[in-house]
Amino acid sequence: MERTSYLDYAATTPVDPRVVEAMLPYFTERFGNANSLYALGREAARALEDARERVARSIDAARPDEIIFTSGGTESDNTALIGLATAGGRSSGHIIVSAFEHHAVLEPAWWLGKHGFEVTELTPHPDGTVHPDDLAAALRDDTVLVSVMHGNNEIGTIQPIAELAAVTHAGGALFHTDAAQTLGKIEFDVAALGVDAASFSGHKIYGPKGTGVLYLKGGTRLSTYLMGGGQESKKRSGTQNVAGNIGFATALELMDAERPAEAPRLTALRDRLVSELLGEIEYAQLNAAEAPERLPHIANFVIPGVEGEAMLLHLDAAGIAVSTGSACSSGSLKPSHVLLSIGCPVEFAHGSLRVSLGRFTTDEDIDHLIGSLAPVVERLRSMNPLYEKTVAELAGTHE
Amino acid sequence: MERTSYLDYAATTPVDPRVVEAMLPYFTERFGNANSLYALGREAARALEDARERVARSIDAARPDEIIFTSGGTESDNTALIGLATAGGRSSGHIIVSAFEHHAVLEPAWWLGKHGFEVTELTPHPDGTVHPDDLAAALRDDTVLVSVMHGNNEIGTIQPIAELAAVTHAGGALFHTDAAQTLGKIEFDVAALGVDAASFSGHKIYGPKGTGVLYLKGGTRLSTYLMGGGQESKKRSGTQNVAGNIGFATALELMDAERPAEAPRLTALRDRLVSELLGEIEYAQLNAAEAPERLPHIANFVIPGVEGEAMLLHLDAAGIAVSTGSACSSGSLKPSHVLLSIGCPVEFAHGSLRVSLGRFTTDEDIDHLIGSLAPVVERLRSMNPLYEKTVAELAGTHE
Amino acid sequence: MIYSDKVMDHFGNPRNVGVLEDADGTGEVGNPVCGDVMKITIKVDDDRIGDIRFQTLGCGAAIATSSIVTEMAKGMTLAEAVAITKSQVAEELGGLPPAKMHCSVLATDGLKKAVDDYLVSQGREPIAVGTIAHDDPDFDPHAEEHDEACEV
Amino acid sequence: MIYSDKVMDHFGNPRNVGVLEDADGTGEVGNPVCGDVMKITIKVDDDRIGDIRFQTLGCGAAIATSSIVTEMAKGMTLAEAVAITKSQVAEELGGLPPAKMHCSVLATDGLKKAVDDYLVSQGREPIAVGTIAHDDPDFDPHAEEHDEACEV
Ligand SMILES: Cc1ncc(COP(=O)(O)O)c(C=O)c1O
Ligand SMILES: Cc1ncc(COP(=O)(O)O)c(C=O)c1O
Repeated sequence: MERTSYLDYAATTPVDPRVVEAMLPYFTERFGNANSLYALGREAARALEDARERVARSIDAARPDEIIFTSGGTESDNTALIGLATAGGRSSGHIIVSAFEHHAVLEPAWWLGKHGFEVTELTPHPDGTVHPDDLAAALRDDTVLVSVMHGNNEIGTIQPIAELAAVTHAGGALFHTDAAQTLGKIEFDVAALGVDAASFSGHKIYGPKGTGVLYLKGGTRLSTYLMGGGQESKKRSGTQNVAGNIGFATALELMDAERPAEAPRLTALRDRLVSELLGEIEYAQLNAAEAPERLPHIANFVIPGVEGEAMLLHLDAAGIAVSTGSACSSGSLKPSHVLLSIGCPVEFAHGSLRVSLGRFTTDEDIDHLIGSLAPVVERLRSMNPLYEKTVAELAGTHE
Repeated sequence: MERTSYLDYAATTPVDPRVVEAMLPYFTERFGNANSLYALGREAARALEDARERVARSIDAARPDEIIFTSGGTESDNTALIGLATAGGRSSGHIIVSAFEHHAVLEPAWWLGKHGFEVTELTPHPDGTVHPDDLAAALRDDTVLVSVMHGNNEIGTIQPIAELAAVTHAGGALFHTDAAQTLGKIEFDVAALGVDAASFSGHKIYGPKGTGVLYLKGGTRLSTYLMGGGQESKKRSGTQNVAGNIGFATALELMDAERPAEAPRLTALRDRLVSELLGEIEYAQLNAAEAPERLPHIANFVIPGVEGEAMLLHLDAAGIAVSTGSACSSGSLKPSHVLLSIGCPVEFAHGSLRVSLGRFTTDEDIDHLIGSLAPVVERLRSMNPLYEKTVAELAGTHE
Repeated sequence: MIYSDKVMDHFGNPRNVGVLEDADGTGEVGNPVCGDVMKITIKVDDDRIGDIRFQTLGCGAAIATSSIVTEMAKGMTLAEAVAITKSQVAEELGGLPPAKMHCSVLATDGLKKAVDDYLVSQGREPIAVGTIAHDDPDFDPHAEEHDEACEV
Repeated sequence: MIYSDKVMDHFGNPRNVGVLEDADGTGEVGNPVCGDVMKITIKVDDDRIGDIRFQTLGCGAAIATSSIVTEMAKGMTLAEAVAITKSQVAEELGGLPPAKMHCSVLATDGLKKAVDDYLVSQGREPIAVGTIAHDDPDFDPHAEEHDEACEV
């Protein structure tokens, strides 16, 4: 295969070599258990606490112990949803999540819905955002927790978290945000946003898979999710992944250091991608095109008359890695719950394309995708028995 | 500092350089998300499934999908206890655990005890084993789950798992074992033991921290603990830690390959340690000395008239890393629940010493410990205002 | 979820793509809301499938199963063609991921419909009616799919 | 949990270890079941602590707080000595991990007991009685300790 272009940074990122470098000594030499009292353990504890402080500094946490190291975005989300809802032994109440959350938030919310809690799913607007007014209307006296993601992983729209958190607090509930896609990509400041809890994932920021962080504002009660030896100030048990957590902190610092140059670079690449793709592919549309704010690195398209997986596999054969916006990139027929939630028709949701850019994306990658996509779409449309009908309908709706 | 001797392999192990080597490509080059359809994702999926097969082979699992990758022993234990007890929506029933389980088992058991279940804690015998007869007597019609650890992490005694599992099955319940300390150290064969579930931890076998496995026998119902994207056949969500899981599998294979030589080597080192330490330190005793079977690498002593942490810190100053058998090596005053459960008097439990050996332990390390321990004990006893009284009592009981 | 080499071959180089202008029978199954639609056209020669073409909107497995079923059917008697099972299709492709097994029904159903369409046009009795999953109001092509990991 | 350098210094090189043979006052607090016991002996000179020695069975913090309290007390008037608080002890050591704060009570209690023992032996009024935590039936030295990680 000639050129390969990785354009799925929202799915995962390579670990930056500088991050690997920072982790390496903690595998073999500085391998102590951070809970052990002797020198090797103290060295590990110091490195762990240093990593915690670096993460706290990056997100402007008030205190290092507001940073809880976890095994990833999923564990952070599960812990936040279930741990906050059931804190202090609470076994009922109302929680609100947006309908286009990641399943790592939706599933625990649904679990709570089956175990004594009531769950409201807030529908985002077609511009891909959750409106504070809608949240205000959904809040109830017994609402205990609201969770709305910061940047959506499929369509890249950014939610007005500060307003949503303020509305939530006015209603007397706690506010959690899943910021797995935003950390490092745009400014993330817990103090400015006013959130009580936030979830992050290492492998989205050029850190290792299997690492994550839950930010939990000091004084917020949480029922522990992983129970045992009482590590992480009794908030998350399990021998700490010292190397991984150092990797997380290092990766985050690199994101912060490079963001001033990287965010505009990615934004420009993305904007060129959007305009060229829409120009090149007949009937293609940008999803949530009216979004007031979007992440620099994600663009999601509907390509009518084409099925997502087939498109993805042909692009793969051309050396291009992208994802279809479908909720289940690998297996399910179900169209993306995110696209459906913003009003995308089901038959179009099956033909979505998510392109996500990152540290190693160049203009050539964009050219590669644009150049390869047109013939793939052409070919798949020519094999689509309904394509003429689809075009007729599109022509109808477009006039 | 001159020589340093790491003698706390039961707390954690260094990652073997061969394991690091195996993981490295999966950080930077083969970084794909194992759930992505394109080539990079398929490569990751293949590596992940290969790791799963290697683990399945090592423990003689019937099928690779009986292996669920987790973030560590703690998550495996939490998932097994809560996931098996509450499978299929069950919200009450009786569970049995041994009193000297790790807190990663005890805490979830106690949590179940507060959420509709009844919990029996089986007291082990002074020889450090849980007797099948006691289990048979404790089983009830409504017992749904029994969890007894394979090798105890403090005193190293091995439980008769095959008998315990058989008794449990005769009573119609499921059997889980925490084998974090035994995997790789002695033969572990799920088929021969007949367990329904077993927990393992990567950092105890020269693999990376933050990795673990839950073995779950095919067909066994489990309610998911970490919920979300549905990875690991919907049994454990969260983007898989491909590098870490490859590290786990590689580490386990190395343990298997080296065990025929390593187990007798460690046993001999340990036996020398025991006899020399008991000869050198007046009134010292080996805990659970009558155990029918013990792990090759763990020995736990009571040193009357000495407090554990103080002993540990003086040994640390001499370059020796050991642990005190106290349940809370770093902070708590509480004496070890393990030692108390086998009948060790509280005042002696405060003065326990766990020595655990591993891959890089040599005769010199044992000499180093023995040579350093006597003056430390001497010094601490001379500072103990009650030492004469203690000796008088010991003399009384020993006659 | 990984496709076999044979699936990838039939997906990347599908055989018998298109529409027969002077088809003797046409079968169309599926629904864009479900994400897959297949249209099959056949020429019948002496009660055998003389020529066959397909068009499919759908995933890799939908296209590959469509392609292989046209290859399998060509030259078969009509009775043989409608007897092709979804497991035979999957087997012929070297297996399908469990989440994709429903796709082989799409292909066999399309073929069955085309055969019956021909028979009915000839004033003969349809032979596949009753065995076409897509005609069953309770048929849910998604039923088997929920065993794969999702969001990335 | 990490001890400060000063704690480690006093633990590794404790000052004033031992028992004064001709002590004017003796204080003993703690309990082997709790894991720490301290015995303090003092010589009193003109209502000041003239000489002082301690013996302690206990963890690093117990030994370090014992050692520093003897240094702090030496030369103080009896009234000053019994007024030493557990926070002063912790502060003098450059801080203690939260789980170990209870150890500083052991040291101040031992000192208070020794002073009162001397006063009572002189037929005078004890001055520390009522402020000794270990004499309070509700006192639980473990109360503050549960904020540290455990098993390794
Ligand atoms: C928005 C969002 N939340 C949560 C997750 C889950 O994170 P992890 O894969 O680290 O478990 C992801 C990524 O998969 C994500 O994009
Ligand atoms: C017996 C036992 N179970 C569980 C654990 C917890 O494993 P992990 O540290 O990987 O969470 C340990 C080690 O800490 C252990 O020794």
